[in-house]
Amino acid sequence: MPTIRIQTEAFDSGAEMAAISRNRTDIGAVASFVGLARDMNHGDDVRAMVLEHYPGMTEKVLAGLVDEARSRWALLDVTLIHRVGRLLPGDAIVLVAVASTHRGEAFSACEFIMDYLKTQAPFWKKEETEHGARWVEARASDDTAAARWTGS
Amino acid sequence: MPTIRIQTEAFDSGAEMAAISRNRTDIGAVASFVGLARDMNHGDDVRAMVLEHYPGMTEKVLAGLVDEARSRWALLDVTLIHRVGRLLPGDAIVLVAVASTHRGEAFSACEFIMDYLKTQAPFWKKEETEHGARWVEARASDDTAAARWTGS
Amino acid sequence: MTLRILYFARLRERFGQHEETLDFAGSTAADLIAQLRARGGVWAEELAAGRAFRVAVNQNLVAFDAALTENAEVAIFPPVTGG
Amino acid sequence: MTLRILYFARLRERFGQHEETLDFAGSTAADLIAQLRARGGVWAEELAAGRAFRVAVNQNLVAFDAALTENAEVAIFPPVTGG
Repeated sequence: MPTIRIQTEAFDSGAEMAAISRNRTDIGAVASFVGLARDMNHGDDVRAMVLEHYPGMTEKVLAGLVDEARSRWALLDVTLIHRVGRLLPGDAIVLVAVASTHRGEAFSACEFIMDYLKTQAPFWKKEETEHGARWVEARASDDTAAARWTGS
Repeated sequence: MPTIRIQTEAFDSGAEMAAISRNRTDIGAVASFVGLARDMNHGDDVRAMVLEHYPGMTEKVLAGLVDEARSRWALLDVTLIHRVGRLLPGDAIVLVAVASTHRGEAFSACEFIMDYLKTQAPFWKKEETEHGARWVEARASDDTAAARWTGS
Repeated sequence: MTLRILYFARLRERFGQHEETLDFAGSTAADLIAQLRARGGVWAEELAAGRAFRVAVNQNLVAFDAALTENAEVAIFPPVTGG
Repeated sequence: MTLRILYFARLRERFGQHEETLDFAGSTAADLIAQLRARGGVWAEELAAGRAFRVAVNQNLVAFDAALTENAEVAIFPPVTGG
């Protein structure tokens, strides 16, 4: 039932979010997150970014994250889409939408999936800036965010 | 800059969520929540619901919630739409979409606005069930959720 | 003082009115509730101690010890259930 | 044993290759890292102690003491930065 896609094509985040509850009357809450490519990072103009991934492992990790979220919370549906390849500022990189009966589960599961995706899923970003191309470094705050979900 | 609307007309939650980041390249994160009318509550079929509100105070409370969220977190934009009047199962009742540079602020602000809206904004739901109409009772879990944001 | 009183949702239905203008000799929201409760019947029942209801003065939620002022708009309603 | 080794992102670029097949006489991921580091140059630099990189065996993230097995697919890459 969950939708998981890794794709080079752009996606319409509004349409994807609306689709999760279309023709259903049992969903009370949809929490969603869209991560977008920005035109600025660490003070430099970013003209584009290239997202590399590890085909095979990526699919496995994302499916595992969604399964883990479904085992922790009572979810009615999950959509997870991640782009790879070359993206321009303003493009949606990732979408996570979680449907549930009540909002608490939907919010928690959505944030959990994003936190784990950020630290576990084998994607890497390379930014093209005015000073040349550079690989984005992992942020310590992402490890901190993911650590919230362990041992609770 | 924030969009706040109270309306009897249905709204397109996907289109509203997509609109918040359209033609912008400075937004890195959009967290959003959609609350929907369900066909079932406390074990009874719900055929429709009517949302009553307190015109004047509602606008004031929602604007205050959004201002408070903007003072707590660095937000780039907020959209808050709440329907009133008669709704059918599957209809979107409320949409909160929050745009920010990073995801932490967007998630926190979105959840904060929903938690406070649930306990502070003067809306009341009346459900039409097979056993007649009944006013929805406030949930203690909503007070608990709102209390998380005080004293932190 | 003169007050404009508004009722919403279940209280509006039970009291059979949405709005009334009232002559009020007390000073706080609690005094007003006591005056309304003294009407007996559904008023005494819905506004009994221990029943959950909220009071807003001039569209701000207040505690029951809040002072009321001339021409205030006072709203009395059940705990809210939107969203 | 024979291993298939994959490199991603910055490591792929620095090492100038995405994939290689390697004869390996050790037993753990740490042994493999030591063998690669012994090549010197960018290998010694990028895989130095204290540098942040991750190892996956057969597409699962592992700790450096994980045992490697015949024909395993071992991937070495920087901390991930998707989303």
